[in-house]
Amino acid sequence: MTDASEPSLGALIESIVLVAHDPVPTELLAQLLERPIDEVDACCDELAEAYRSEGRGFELVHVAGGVRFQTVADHAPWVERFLLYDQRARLSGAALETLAIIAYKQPISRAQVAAIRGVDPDGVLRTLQARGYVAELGRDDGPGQAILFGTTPTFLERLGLRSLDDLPPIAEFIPGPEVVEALEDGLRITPSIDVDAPPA
Amino acid sequence: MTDASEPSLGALIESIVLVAHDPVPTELLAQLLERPIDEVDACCDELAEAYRSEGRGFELVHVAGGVRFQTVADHAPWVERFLLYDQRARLSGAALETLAIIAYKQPISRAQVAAIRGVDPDGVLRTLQARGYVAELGRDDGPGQAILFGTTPTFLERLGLRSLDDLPPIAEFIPGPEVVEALEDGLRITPSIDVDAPPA
Amino acid sequence: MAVDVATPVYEGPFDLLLQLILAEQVDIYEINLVTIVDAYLVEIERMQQLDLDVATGFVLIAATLVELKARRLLPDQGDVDLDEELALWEERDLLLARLLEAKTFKDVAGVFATLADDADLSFPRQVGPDERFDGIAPDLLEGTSVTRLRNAAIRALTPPAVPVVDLHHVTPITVTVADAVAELVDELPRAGRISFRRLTDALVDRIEVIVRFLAVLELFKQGAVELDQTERFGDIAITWIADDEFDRSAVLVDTYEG
Repeated sequence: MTDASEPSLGALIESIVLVAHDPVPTELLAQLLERPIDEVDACCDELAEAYRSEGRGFELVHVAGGVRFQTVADHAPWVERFLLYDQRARLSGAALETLAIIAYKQPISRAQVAAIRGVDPDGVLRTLQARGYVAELGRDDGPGQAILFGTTPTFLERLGLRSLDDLPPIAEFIPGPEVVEALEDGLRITPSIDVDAPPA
Repeated sequence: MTDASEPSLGALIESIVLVAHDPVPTELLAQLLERPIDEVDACCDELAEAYRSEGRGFELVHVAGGVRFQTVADHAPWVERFLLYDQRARLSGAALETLAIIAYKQPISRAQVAAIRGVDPDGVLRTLQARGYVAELGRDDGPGQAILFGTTPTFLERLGLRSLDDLPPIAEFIPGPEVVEALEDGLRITPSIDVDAPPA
Repeated sequence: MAVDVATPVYEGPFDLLLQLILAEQVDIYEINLVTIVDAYLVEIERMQQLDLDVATGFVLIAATLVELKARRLLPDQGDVDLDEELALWEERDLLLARLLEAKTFKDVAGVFATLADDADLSFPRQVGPDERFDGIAPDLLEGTSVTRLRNAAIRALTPPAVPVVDLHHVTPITVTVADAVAELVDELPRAGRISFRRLTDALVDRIEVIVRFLAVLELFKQGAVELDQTERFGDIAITWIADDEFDRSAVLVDTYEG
């Protein structure tokens, strides 16, 4: 498959990704291996496909802006048995909701998160920062100079996303007419006997 | 190559060895995967041969009483270029956490580190010692006379600290186990409406 | 009928309102407003230190709720001030928009949970280079800040949370008599003899107590328990009398609807 004097691009990519702690951007691979990025991208896809078709126990995936090796999902029970513990604590509902707001609205201040969630997110934000899912991006120009938060590459890794562009469009989540109707009904101004239509 | 419902032995070995920080003894693999050790040994040889013949950038080698993935020797120049270039070449998350535990809790034994991290820190401890960040401080007075570890002057120097007293305090951030759950769950409010709780 | 707010866990007034209106299908007229206003007050107190604007917005929303409810309870007076009426509509729309936004992100959180669970099944390789490359990066701490070390210590030293089944995104499960029977068949043999009051004192919802009572009667009918009530309206003692061979699946329960 490969000439001894000239290693194949795929084999070189394999070597580099194997020793990396974090996902390796394909731009970096292209630069280090002095090949066009398109070629590197295509080669990564070929490798991933080869591992899949050969039924390997590992896969090459794009995540958090780079490529990395990871175990195939089906093997989770055996890998967990080997690692003996669950490295990744599950995220609580509060943490997930806060992450959801920050992911779509970043950069965003604590007060803005509070206004959307209806609760002060201080404790959750600190947990998310300590876990490395959220980081301070800077400060607001406004008078209060509030700290602005955003998500990190660790967040993308945690969710297995390639980039923030991979997030489903927020429009998909806007509640449907039945929810709007239920809420409108729940917050009716007039008694139920009245059939007043709400103003346009 | 493999039935979807029953992963092949080779693929399972690949998964486990991929995430292992230290060479994995084939006895351990045999035990975890509930297969005879001869079969596991033969399978490892097959995998190694397959990678060789396919011209992969990694190889499966027997080293220090176990098997591990490593880059093929021919690729060393490229791997080195990556490691030199990669600004993120640094301690892995696991190593950094172990170092942090030792920094804040020294003197501390291997068993104590293991109890906190939930995994055997052997491999990581060796790396930290080899790098000169951690050293043996002495032995515990207790019955086991466990070796106690602590950080070195090199560690302080690299982090730009004058002394261990300069480490930022963490006590305020480490909650007791009873409040961790509450913290994780955010600031949930439990309604105080049990005005007529039934008598015990 | 006033609805008792007995949701065991909710997070702040938006969450509470959403749960009540969407999950329980009630309207503001039926809601016990005191609980909701209390939830607002708790949050307002917290938020005052955070941002006065946010806190003010909350006061406004609480006031809107009170106004909405008052309007529902009072008969139509006929002579409504048009300005006031419009202001109320405006406030109501604002509250509606807030709730819709909160609901949107709640649904996103559900998708995030699925993504995270899927991602959990794959373990990344984070081993790094082997010792042959030790000479390349003599200082692995280069670029590591003290803050990064501190955060690593916090991560490592924070005791793991007790795993909880997070039902946050699940609509409350309706308690069925069949479920209660299954619970009792598990619980009663261990307890031996137990009073009905003790058996139900952890329950919050009256409906749950009633369902348990029906389940006990069901087991009595099957001959699995003996009931003993020493005085009228007194506590009922329940004794498990079935043997180990008691066939749980044999307890077929009619589904009580409504």
